Amino acid sequence: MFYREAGDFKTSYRDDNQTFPIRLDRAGYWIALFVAFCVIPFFVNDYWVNSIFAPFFIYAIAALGLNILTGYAGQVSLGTGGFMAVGAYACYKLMVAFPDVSIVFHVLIAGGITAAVGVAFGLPSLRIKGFYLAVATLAAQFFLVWLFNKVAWFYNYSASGQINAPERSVLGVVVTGPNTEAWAKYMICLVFLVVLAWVARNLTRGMTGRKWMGIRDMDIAAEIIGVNPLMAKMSAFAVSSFFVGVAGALFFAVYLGAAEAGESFGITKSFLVLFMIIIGGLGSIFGSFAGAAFMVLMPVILKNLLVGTLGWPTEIAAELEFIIVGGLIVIFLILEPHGLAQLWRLTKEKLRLWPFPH
Amino acid sequence: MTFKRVAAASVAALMVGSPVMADLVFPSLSYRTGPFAAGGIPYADGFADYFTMLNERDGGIGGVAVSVPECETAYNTEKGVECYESTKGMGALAYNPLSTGITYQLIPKATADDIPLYTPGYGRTSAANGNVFSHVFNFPANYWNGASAAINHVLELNGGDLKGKKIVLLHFNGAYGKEPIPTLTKLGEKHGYDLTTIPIDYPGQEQKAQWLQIRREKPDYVLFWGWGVMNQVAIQEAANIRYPMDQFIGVWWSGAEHDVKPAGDKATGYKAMTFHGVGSDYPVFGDLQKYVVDAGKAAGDGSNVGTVIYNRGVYAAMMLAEAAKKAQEIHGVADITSAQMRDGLEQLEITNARMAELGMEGFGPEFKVSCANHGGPGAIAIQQWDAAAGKWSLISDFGASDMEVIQPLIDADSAAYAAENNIEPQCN
Amino acid sequence: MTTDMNADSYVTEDGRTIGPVVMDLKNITLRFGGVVAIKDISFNIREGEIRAIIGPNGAGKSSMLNVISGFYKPQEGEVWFRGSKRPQMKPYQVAQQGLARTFQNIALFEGMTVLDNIMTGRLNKMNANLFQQAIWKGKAEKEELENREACEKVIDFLEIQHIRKTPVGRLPYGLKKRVELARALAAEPSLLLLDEPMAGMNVEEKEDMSRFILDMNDEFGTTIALIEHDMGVVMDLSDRVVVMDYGKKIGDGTPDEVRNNQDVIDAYLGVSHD
Amino acid sequence: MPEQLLFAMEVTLNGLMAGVLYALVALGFVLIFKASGIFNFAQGMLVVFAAMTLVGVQTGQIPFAHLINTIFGTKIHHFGWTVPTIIAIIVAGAAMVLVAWIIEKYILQHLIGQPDIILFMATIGMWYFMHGFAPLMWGSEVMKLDVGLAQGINETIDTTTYGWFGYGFFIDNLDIVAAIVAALLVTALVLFSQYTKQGRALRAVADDHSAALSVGISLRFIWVLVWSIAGFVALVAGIMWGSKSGVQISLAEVALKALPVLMLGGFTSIPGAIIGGLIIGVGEQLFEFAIGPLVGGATQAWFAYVLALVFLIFRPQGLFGEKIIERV
Repeated sequence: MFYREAGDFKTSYRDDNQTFPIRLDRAGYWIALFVAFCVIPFFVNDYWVNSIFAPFFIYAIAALGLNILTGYAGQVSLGTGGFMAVGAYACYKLMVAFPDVSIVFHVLIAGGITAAVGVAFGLPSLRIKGFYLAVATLAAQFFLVWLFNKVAWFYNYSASGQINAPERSVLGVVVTGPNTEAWAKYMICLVFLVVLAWVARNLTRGMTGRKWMGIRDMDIAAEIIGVNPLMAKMSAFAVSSFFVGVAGALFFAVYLGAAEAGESFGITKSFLVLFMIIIGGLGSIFGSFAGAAFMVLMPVILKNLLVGTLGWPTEIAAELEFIIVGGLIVIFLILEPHGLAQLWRLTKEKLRLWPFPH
Repeated sequence: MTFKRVAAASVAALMVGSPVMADLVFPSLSYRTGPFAAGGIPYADGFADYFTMLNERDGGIGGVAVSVPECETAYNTEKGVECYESTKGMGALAYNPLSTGITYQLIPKATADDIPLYTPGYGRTSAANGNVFSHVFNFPANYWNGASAAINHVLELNGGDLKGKKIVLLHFNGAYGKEPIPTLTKLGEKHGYDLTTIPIDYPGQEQKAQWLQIRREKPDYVLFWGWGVMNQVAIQEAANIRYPMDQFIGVWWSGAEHDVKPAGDKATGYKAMTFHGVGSDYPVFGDLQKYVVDAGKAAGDGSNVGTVIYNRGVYAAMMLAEAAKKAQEIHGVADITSAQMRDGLEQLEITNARMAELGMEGFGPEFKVSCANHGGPGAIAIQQWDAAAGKWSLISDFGASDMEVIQPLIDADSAAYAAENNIEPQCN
Repeated sequence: MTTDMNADSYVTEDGRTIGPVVMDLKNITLRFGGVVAIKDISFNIREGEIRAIIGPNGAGKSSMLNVISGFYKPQEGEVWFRGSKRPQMKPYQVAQQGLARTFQNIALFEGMTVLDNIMTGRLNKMNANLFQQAIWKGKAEKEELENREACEKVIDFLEIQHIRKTPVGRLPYGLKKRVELARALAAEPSLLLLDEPMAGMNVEEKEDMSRFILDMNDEFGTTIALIEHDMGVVMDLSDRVVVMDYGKKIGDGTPDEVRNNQDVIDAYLGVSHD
Repeated sequence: MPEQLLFAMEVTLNGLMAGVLYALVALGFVLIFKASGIFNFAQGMLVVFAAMTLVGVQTGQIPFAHLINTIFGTKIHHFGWTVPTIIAIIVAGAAMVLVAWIIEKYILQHLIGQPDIILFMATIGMWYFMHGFAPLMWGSEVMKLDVGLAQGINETIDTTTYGWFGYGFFIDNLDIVAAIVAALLVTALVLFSQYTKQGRALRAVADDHSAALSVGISLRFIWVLVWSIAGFVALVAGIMWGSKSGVQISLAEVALKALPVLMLGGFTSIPGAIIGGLIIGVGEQLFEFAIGPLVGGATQAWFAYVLALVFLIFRPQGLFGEKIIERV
């Protein structure tokens, strides 16, 4: 009744093309942005930022990146962890080598370097398709982690091979290192996320996005109607890896402050991000957010519920967490196979008709 | 409407609800699940049981009860961050993060929050330099002490001469496993042995290539830095190629009962380093049994009491308890803060007399922590496994390690950290 | 202007102008391993005409279309386009030259909306770079709106306004065929290839489709080459017809000429080949 | 004979043996993929669950003891008996059939007709579920698995080769057992699928789902059957791997080693899985032997994937996959 589009007429193609064509959605979007930028920063503390917001924002960036490659362009990747490692180590080397340059540039350049590496490992996608492509990206995953472990130059020859983020600031506000205020950490992650989500939305609604989806839905037909598969696939790998590289850089520099290739960027990370986009919804910006939120928040909520509120022993709670997350995945699938994003869409469609469902 | 209730409960659950307690809080970042659970469970049990015993027997430390909130990390760094943040507000006095990854990322953070980290026998080795790492303590021993102690043991077996001997370091291919390489290389230059390093990648389920190489090269000794399933497989493979077990020496994280038991009788003779006593033949275990296990207050089922890793948990808890006592002494308050706790750790002194009072005579070495030296004496003993008896026994005393070689390495690594992070030396 | 069909350009009975040869296929032979799909076939397509390729099942019609659109590379023969020999090209390069096509088994992008599918037809008209698209300002947005307008014309023309925002996967068969046609048409092709545009349709849908084809040709002057089974439709629609059988050309000419060609009659009536 | 050549031969032989173990894990994937088009991400967890159940039953452990103790404040651990190995294996096998039945009834049946990716997601859910369920049922400690298989160097081969070359080859007895078991298992599977009614039904389903349904084959039965067989294969793999390392949750990681094997051998071919496993096994051992020391070792971490990648660039459909013909 309140959520509807009737009467909301569009008089130009520009209006019709906008991201949230329904007025109420648009309002919700602006309110969410307002709350995120102008309300939450005044209330966050270390716990909320370090346990919830920072990982959620950073994983959302990585999920957006992987969703561009897998959800939009249809190229399966199990190399996300490895590409995040490229971003993290590139960022570390840049931070140490050019301490006077702003960390924002370091993160962006780290993304660019990751994009180049992503393109190199994406080349086999021209010949190998579908699930078999996963092996190319797995090769990237394991090789990159091995490389960062093996070549001491990457971690500046420190005894243990760990990298540590030195203190850096943006506009005079410290954003990395131990003296970062909670709100500063929150804001830098949020700004990167919002800007990148906006970029992802622009790319996926324009011609680039259509080329990617064309390749995904039917690559031969796409080529015959004029999509250059090399350009389309490589641009998908480049953009996706850029996002993932930025996520890796933030993950290391802002969120953890220290990292080691094998432990922080192992194969489990690749699977985790893949699960996020699958559960959230392939080929959906909202799905990337929903999936990241689900995988980051669910364990925290369950832990606090089971251990904090119910007082269960930690190991039983940890095991139940797995059982509940697994069970929820299966239940969601049976209810709505196309991920949380589709579930959300269907709910909205129902809402549009409410209270007159017929 | 049930959904609404669940949602409301979830939101409530997100806000950490535990009240701030007036106890002495020592959070236990444990891992009772995940790939390394077998080692995490007894440690967490020992850590908790010792504090429970203090509460039951002595009414806490200096009259203040101790609470040990447990938080499951599954050996995962990100979960460790969540655990740190969620327990910090409870007034945590010190953290024992029990994972290299979590330690590394907590070092700057805990320092900024003015909460000490206690990382006995793990974490960042160069944190022994208190000048740079003001809030990190890793006494009584670190990995470089371990490497040196192993070489000392080997030296002893060979009458002090290792010229031309072949030594292999078989190690986990990651931060932790690479720690001993610089020390062993330096010691090799000093003593004239050949060092070969053979890495094993996580998880280490498959080590055929590594052991074939060892079989071909016939090293005189194999030193081993492994963790998790890697340990069981390595000991099994060593038995398979019939490598002499008494020439196979693991670090303390590769020397627990569950590491050797799957290999059965063939594991007899396997050696491991340790920085604390083995078995339950100390008076303190009587008290643990009486006040904790028999009273039904044990963290686990009581079956782990006296195992290697359980004892390590007890030892770590004892150190923190002693440091808390010291802090109470220094500052003259019972309800200490984390900053005062740090002072307690820095001025901690463990004497044999005190160990005897604690019912732990001979359980660990005597030492004194100082502002510059947070690493303790680096005294390490060797333990050996007897499968028939099903137990470890110490075959040497807690011997000192070669600080002449180790100290410059510690200074260099900590200096690099200090330079990267603009840290002023704290002790002048 | 003349009505002589052999001239450079002429005017048909219904008043349309047929221009010079656009596409000339010379002695095309295509083999798959040992199987010869197309054997030494030559024919041409002239500007503005509707050219049909017919033949029984397995005659090699679709292969011929795939050769024209660059998907198959013939072992022998030459393809001439607008007076010059076409070098080895990838299919997308052929599309850039102004060829568009539909497919026998609909090849729409099922995960996208009708509008997005049609917009893909205009991908060669849009050249904002990645960065411009990323920030959605200036050229990218301008192009998007201009081309949207062009697509809306095609949508109006094919009467599919109501399904604009519907994901293609949810559409019935007949509409999918029409959307595919819209996508090809949106490219404003200089040569449009239609692979069995009416297969599987009922009479009503066929009539609609025939009307669209004729209107396209008439209103936009689009050159069309089509494959079709329904002889009646083909004879009514096309200006000239090529007949194929077993990979060989057995007839070429106006519908009337072909209808009276003995080889064609044999092929369709199934005279034994001995 | 030069020493290096002897070493290389020994490494190759051991690589073959390691390959058999990889193939055993890959086999479980292939069976399910062939019959239902599902890439079963949870196969590694099936291995863990099967092996844990075997040891738990064998040693008389009480399932969910920890949970029960927590809720009821009891102190129970063991029934106080041990079960003969063979019976424990049968019980564990039966448990895997039960698991297959549960998966079919509560998950797959509700997802019939969904795209492959959805079914793949469902197996991710299963992976999570079992990751919690298996230790909840049997605990997180390392469980010692002993079903009486021989382990350690094979004396006969050692002395024989010593007699021939003056250098005794090392072959692990457990590997020899694994090779024999794998051979028996594959033979049994082939015989089963060729000569039994159910086996023929299985092949029919693998060939064409809807055609098989139309001649009256019950898809539900086939799915339970194939998941049961995959569960049994997982049990065998669990016994082989677990004998070496004890049973613990990280056993699930062996599934990762099966991925390059599958890529190489093709997802649908049983001989592909075997030969793929052997190639990967030999390839990575030889590479580590020859090149490893030059680049710092531990190349097994990535070599299998790079090898599979190189193969795929030349044969995108895998060694035994059907050639992909592109048409429009």
